[in-house]
Amino acid sequence: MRVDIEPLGDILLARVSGELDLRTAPEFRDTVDGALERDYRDINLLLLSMAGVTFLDSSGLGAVLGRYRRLSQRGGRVVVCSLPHQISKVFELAGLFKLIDAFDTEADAIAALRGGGAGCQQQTR
Amino acid sequence: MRVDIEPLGDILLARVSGELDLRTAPEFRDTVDGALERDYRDINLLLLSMAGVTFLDSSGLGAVLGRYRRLSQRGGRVVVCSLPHQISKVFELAGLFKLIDAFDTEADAIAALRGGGAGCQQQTR
Amino acid sequence: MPATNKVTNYVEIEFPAVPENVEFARVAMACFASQINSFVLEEIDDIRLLTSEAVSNSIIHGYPGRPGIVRLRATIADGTLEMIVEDEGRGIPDVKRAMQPAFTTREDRLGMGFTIMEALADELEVYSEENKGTRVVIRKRPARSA
Amino acid sequence: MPATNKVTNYVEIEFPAVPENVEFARVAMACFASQINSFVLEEIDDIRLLTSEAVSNSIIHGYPGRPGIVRLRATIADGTLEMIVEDEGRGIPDVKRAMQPAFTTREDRLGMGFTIMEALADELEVYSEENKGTRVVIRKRPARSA
Ligand SMILES: Nc1ncnc2c1ncn2[C@@H]1O[C@H](COP(=O)(O)OP(=O)(O)O)[C@@H](O)[C@H]1O
Ligand SMILES: Nc1ncnc2c1ncn2[C@@H]1O[C@H](COP(=O)(O)OP(=O)(O)O)[C@@H](O)[C@H]1O
Repeated sequence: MRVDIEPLGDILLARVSGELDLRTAPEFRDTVDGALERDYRDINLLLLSMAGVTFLDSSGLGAVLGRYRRLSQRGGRVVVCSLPHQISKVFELAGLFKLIDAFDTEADAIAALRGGGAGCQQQTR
Repeated sequence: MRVDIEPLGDILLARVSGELDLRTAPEFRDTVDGALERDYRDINLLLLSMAGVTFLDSSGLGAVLGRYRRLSQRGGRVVVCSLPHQISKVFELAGLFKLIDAFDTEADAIAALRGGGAGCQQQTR
Repeated sequence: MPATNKVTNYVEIEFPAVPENVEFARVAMACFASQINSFVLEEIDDIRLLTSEAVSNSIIHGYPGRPGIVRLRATIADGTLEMIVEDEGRGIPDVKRAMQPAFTTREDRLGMGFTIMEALADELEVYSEENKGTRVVIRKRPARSA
Repeated sequence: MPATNKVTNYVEIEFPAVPENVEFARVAMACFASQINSFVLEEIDDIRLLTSEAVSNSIIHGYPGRPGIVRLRATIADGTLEMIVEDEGRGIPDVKRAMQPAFTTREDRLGMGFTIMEALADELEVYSEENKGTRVVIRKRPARSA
């Protein structure tokens, strides 16, 4: 599991790759929370770009939802994009798309975050 | 494991790929022997091209050596080419290069088989 | 090789209940399941997910903050994969309730593990006794038979 | 993550002695061994080969033409991988002789299995008793420690 953090103005882009499970979820949480609370305290829009995620289970979903809850508390927002088919299926099964909007590409997600759209360009699942 | 057979005039080219072990060795043997004894009885030069072999152990080596012995008995010859590093290492450890010549490419091997060379263009290991 | 579908084969695996071993369990089950040739790639991915959910539950909930052992038994018979994931941990007082969507006893979790397992398995059985342990039985057949 | 090198972890695996399970054993051992981060890819390949040779021997020689069970136990301690491959099969009457290059009791084989294992393992121990079974102990450390 790997997280690459890149600030894009008012948005924090986190590109996640590898396997997000019980073992790696704490590292994911620490990296993202560390960036949001230490390096980029003024950013409260988080985009999780997941094209490189090869596995994700409910422990991984829990880590994603944890970031959603934290940012919601401070008036922020979390969206995801570029979900591989199997990862999208796990989000769907767990009902996470009811809380977290998903987009096909990073560009779509960034446009929606900046436009404040509610996610009508949501990824076809 | 997969073997693709292609006759090149006086040479039978067998391109092997996948894992050659205790489970797959019988299939390798049957395919190659079937070709040599049924479809191409007049060919007695065999080139095993192994670029696609992802695993080979001493059961796989035994299957290669078995073809060598069969063809030697009828005055033929077996050479190998395009060995991935790990496969070459197994041949080396088992001392098989003392019996079977190895070449870097299919072209090198074909030239040597046609020229009747003893394998001085042997692959650097 | 349609013959493999009639072969009965099994593996039994035992390991300590630590997060490091969840990936190992997934890889082992995916590899074993692929002996059933008619499983397509997506079904093998489902088996990875089923394994991950059941084994993670034994680690987190079965042995919270203490060491323990997880046992995995997978069997292939008549083209069906059966996986049994077992711990000798804390057990579940009310299985029916535990299996409801969003039910969890740990607030950092979703409570969707069993829901995901029910969606992906052809059959799911959960046996549990408090302070004795939990056994999860998962059966999965290829959608397209060979 | 150099910390993993101090963790002690293990897996125990049991399966029927059939050729279908050799690949499973290789994949399982390669995946488990990769918990030692300082193993490079070529060393993981060596572990696949070591596993394949030892497990194949139990299947072919331990239980020739009859059913049987192979047990595999792998342990990580102090950054070293120890693998034990065990059968309750025919056993080896003269281990020293069996380990010599080109010695084999089956003419379709090379007799190079033990030679390959000796070359790739840091330590190789073979215990065997006729009609009781055979136990092969293999130890492998990363060449470059973390
Ligand atoms: N192996 C187990 N041992 C003890 N309790 C378990 C076990 N598996 C599940 N449970 C209980 O069932 C609940 C629901 O499990 P699950 O649906 O997988 O969601 P989650 O793991 O997110 O809590 C858990 O919160 C736990 O209380
Ligand atoms: N697990 C085992 N049970 C019984 N005999 C064995 C076992 N492993 C090895 N042997 C004996 O040792 C010999 C040499 O083994 P090895 O070097 O692996 O070569 P090969 O498998 O090609 O014969 C075998 O031919 C067999 O007689």
